[in-house]
Amino acid sequence: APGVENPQRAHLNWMLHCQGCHRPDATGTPPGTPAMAGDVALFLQVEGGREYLTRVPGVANAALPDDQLAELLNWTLSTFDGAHLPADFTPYSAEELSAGRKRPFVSEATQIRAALREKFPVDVKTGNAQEGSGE
Amino acid sequence: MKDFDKLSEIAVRGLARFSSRRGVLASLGGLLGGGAFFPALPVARAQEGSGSGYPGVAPQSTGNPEDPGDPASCDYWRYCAIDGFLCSCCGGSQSACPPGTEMSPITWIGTCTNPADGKRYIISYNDCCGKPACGRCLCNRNEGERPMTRPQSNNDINWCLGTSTAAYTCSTAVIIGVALEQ
Amino acid sequence: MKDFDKLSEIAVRGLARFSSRRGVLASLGGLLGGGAFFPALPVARAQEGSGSGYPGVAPQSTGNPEDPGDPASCDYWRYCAIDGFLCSCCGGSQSACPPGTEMSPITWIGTCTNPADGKRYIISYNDCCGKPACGRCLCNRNEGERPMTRPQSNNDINWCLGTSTAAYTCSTAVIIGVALEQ
Amino acid sequence: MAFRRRGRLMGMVGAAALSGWALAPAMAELPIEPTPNVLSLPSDYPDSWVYLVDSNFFGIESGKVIIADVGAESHQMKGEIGYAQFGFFTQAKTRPETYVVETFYSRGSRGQRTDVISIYDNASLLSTGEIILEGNKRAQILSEPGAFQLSHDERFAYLFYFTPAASVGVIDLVNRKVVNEIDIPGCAHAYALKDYGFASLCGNGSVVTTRLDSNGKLVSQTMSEPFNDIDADPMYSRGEVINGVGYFPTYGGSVQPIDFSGDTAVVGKLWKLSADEGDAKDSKRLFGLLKSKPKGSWLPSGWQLMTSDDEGRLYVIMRANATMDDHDTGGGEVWVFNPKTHELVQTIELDAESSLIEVTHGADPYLVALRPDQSVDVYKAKTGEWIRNIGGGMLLTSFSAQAAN
Amino acid sequence: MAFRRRGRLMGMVGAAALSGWALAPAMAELPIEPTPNVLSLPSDYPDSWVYLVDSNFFGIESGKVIIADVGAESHQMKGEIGYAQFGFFTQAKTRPETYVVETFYSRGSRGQRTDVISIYDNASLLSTGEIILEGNKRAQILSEPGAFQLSHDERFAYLFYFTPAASVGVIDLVNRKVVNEIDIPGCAHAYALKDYGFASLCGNGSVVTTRLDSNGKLVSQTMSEPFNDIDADPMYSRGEVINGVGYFPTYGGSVQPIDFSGDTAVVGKLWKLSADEGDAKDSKRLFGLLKSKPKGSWLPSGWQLMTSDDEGRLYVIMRANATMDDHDTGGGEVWVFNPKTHELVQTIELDAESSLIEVTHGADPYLVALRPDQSVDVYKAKTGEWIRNIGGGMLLTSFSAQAAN
Repeated sequence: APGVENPQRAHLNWMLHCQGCHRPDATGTPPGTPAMAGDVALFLQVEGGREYLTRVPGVANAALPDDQLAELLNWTLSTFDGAHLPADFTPYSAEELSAGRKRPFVSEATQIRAALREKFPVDVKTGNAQEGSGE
Repeated sequence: MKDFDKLSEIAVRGLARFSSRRGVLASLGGLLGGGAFFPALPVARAQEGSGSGYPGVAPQSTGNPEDPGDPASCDYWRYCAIDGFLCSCCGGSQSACPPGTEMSPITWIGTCTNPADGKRYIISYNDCCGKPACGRCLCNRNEGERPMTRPQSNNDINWCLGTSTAAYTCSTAVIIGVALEQ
Repeated sequence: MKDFDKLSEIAVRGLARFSSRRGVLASLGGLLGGGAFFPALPVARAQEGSGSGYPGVAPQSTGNPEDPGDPASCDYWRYCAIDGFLCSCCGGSQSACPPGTEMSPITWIGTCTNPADGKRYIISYNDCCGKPACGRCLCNRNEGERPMTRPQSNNDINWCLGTSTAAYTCSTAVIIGVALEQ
Repeated sequence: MAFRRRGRLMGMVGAAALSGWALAPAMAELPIEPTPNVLSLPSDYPDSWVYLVDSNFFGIESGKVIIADVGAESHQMKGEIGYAQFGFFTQAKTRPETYVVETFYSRGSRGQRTDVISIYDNASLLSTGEIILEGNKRAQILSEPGAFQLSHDERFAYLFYFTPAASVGVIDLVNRKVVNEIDIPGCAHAYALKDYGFASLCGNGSVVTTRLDSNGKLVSQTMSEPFNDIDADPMYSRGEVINGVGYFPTYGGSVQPIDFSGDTAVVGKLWKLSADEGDAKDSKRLFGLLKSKPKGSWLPSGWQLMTSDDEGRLYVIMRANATMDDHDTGGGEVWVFNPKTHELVQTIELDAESSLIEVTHGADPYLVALRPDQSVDVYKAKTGEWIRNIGGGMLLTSFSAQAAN
Repeated sequence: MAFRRRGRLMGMVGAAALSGWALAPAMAELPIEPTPNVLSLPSDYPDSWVYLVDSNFFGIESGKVIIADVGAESHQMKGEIGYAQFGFFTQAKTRPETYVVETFYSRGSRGQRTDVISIYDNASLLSTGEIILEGNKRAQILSEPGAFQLSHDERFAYLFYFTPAASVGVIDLVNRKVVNEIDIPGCAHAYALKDYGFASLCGNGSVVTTRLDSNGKLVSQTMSEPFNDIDADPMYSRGEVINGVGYFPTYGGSVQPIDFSGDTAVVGKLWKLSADEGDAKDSKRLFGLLKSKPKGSWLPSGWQLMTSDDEGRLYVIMRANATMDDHDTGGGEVWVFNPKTHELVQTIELDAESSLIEVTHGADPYLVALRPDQSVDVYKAKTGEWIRNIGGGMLLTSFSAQAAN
């Protein structure tokens, strides 16, 4: 997968840092912990979405170095929503994560998410329109 | 004070594995009416291999030499950061919930070292939910446990989340992967 | 079997007054995890006047020499047929309910002899209701107690009847009269 | 053991293993385990299984019924179901179901009261339904066998109500609804009779028979002559039913049989729980365990102080140097009688005094005896041999147990 | 004693008394006692009173908060209120009220869930109302101080929600309704700030300030720089607030102050819990109890491991030979610090290891320490003198205590 140097490591980091709350298959517990499976890559298709994914608290606060965090985010996008991954997807870099996680969202994450999701393509937006802030 | 000591510190075989390395739950003598325990007593017994360490709880085995130890003992390797009643003692197993409960899909995750192969396994501490608290084999270990600010590494939360009721029954320790060498 | 004895019968200061003359509740060691009690131990202590007989429960006095004994002890004369947690140990007294509970107006009645005057007093065992079970000073004595077929003389009923909730908290022993000489 | 094992493995892979787990990947890893993973039980429980009922006086809202395999060497606890606020428990034979009569408040120990019969499936231990008991009349007492019984065909349950007015609820378990309430003023309990009806024990020392039709409607109610002097030698209100006959001990050490196998309760002849009759019939002492007892000093004592085995023997907890006020205390021996011949066929010395015994079903049954610490000792019933102790905080305050059907 | 007393009385009435109680009527009888009779408490509790909070893990539906006078020679238990299913407890200063956050199911441990804040009157201990928490989001965790706090004017309560999404409920206690819910993703708890607002501790080692207006609406949310390395030396999420400053121990033995007294949480300078600084200032050792400690082997440990007295001293449970994985275990000594000068002013050797301490209000306060058997030992805080033990089955599994205001 693009930007995933070590898929095994990425999966283990998913287990250790994400799946407890997001569940092993990234279906989450909406609305507080929204599902990522099947739509998380759509954030890459809307303006601001790419940055949002570097600043959302679950990503920003993860106890991982920047490079492993970038790998984990890339792995998450291709593993749980590969179908929506843009053909020209540029994998996240350590530097990009380092910049984003320095400015984590807090409660505004919910509103920002909702605004971004408004811009999602209509067919998927209506199919999975849960709002939440956890991530 | 001396008299008090005499009265209060008559030893009793304990509720849990009271290792001095164990956490706040392990310090629960839980003796109604004021019995006291000596931390050394049950620990010594378990180390001598004389049982699970819980009086009245029979030792168990996985049957697999690669998964050594007694799943009915707080010493069992997978329980390195568990906090609660061991499902193994409650009608479940180290990786399965007792009949009639629901296994929480939302958990906290830790890593423990298997003494048989020396590998660090990723352990999901799934709580079992929906029946009264089991009451057997209270065990608390905190290896690598972190504060509430990092919930995914915290065992002081009732992890009966995403289940039809949040009533806590007991805790499992499920292998979900093997950690990478570092 | 010998080993088992050694492990299980290490003495513990007990939950209740475990006189050999006491009933089924008195036999509740109630020690989570399998502690055992020796009936003789707390009894001996109480007889030596060293306390209420309940470890961690301070002795009380009515202040009236005509009403002798310790209302926080299962030995207290009025408790000759009580069954439950003593309200004296729970924020109430031998004749009053703890704050926030409701005294049941429906009770069972027995008679006990006051050792100070030798008279047989009629005792109403009013239960106090509406808070969680107190858990302190579990006491069961059955002098003159009769089967469920004669409920007015039976202490195995939750007498929280006629109250806004039937949840049992603790039991009192209220003087409501003096029995006629026989 | 874990470390011994490790040592052996390291030996096998040779000296290189001493450098630690760097070489471990060469060995097979433990497999990833599936979630969710919830165990289930057979619908028909083996003979060695017992329901251990915990009232939990230290958290009365939080009682439980534990299902235990007392014959197993490990994993004895098989599961549990709830049992709130002075519950009653019984099991069906003809359906894979158990029933718990329990009480809930909307706010724990306050608020709105709801009485229900909770119905559980044997295999899943899930609640498969409930019957709400309107009026909140059910008796809240320490569990006694007569307080909650099933009709012989298991269509009806008979449930003792006490408000303190005494009555019996008739509950249709097939259609899961309350169908009648029969007053039994001055009496208690409902021992199932033949077809539809029940017997209640009364404060005047008599027994009342209530006959019902197939809709649970009252057909007749008849009272026997008083036969028990409740002042002088009261009969326990807890009896053990063997082949339709209830055996009720008295505080003074006799047994009062009452035949419940017909349409009307028939009072039998009182007999004495003593070694005397047995002494006359040495040939019937099956297990060689009988000892000579000091006469007059042993009395029945305990809460669930009687039980029976499939061969119809009656087990009674006996207390040495007892008085009548010790009736609920428990004792250090179990005496086993042939209730037809009244002879003492066996005595079992308990490892600890007990107030609760139960014997499992089967040809070589187990005797379960509650210890004061609320763990249970398991004996071979036929020999009195102590087998094991099961505890570990499983029970907090237990007053009843039932062998699984 | 009763019988000795009787003997003396008999002596007084002379030899005729030997014939028994036939002569007794000549003496005054004990009076008939009134029913119903229910005690009440003062609205303002004395300084020596403490709330002892029992989670009761052996019956989680049946927890309770016990009100105890730890300074009394007898009658220490004054009363109790319910505390169901991983509750939280706090008390008001400006109203004679206490609050319990608790969870109920319609069928004990199953059925419909209801989360409420139960409100109790100090004097009657009766429930005077409740606030239903829709959505059932409240965190069910072992009680931590930041999980349930009141605003300084006690108008609002701040309550930690965890589903596992993290947020804070803002509850208007005057109008008894929930007025807002503020997301705090990746963070936990709500330590009250000046006026309206709260601080939360975050998973990246920072603290977030949430400011509210007088209607409980969000004004702003700001995050500090990360200051705590949760991997290397995590700060406990349990802090003790003294004069508006929260003191948070770290697993590795330091203290991180965070000033909550203003509108924004201000992170202070980390200092070490050690005897070293105190050693340099012998003149300030007030009670002569200080001993030289083996350096590096003592770490803070316990659940409620910190408390303070009215003079602002900070009490910390310390464990010998501890590692960071012992953080929740408890320890055998209490070290008392001046949190401004960081000097160790006193050490108290406990009679038994403890995981929970609390100090009462007043000039000569009591130190309460939970024993492993769940009874509490009471010491004079200023001298470390052991005074008494209070137990008897009062607590089953306790994780918090609060001195009465």
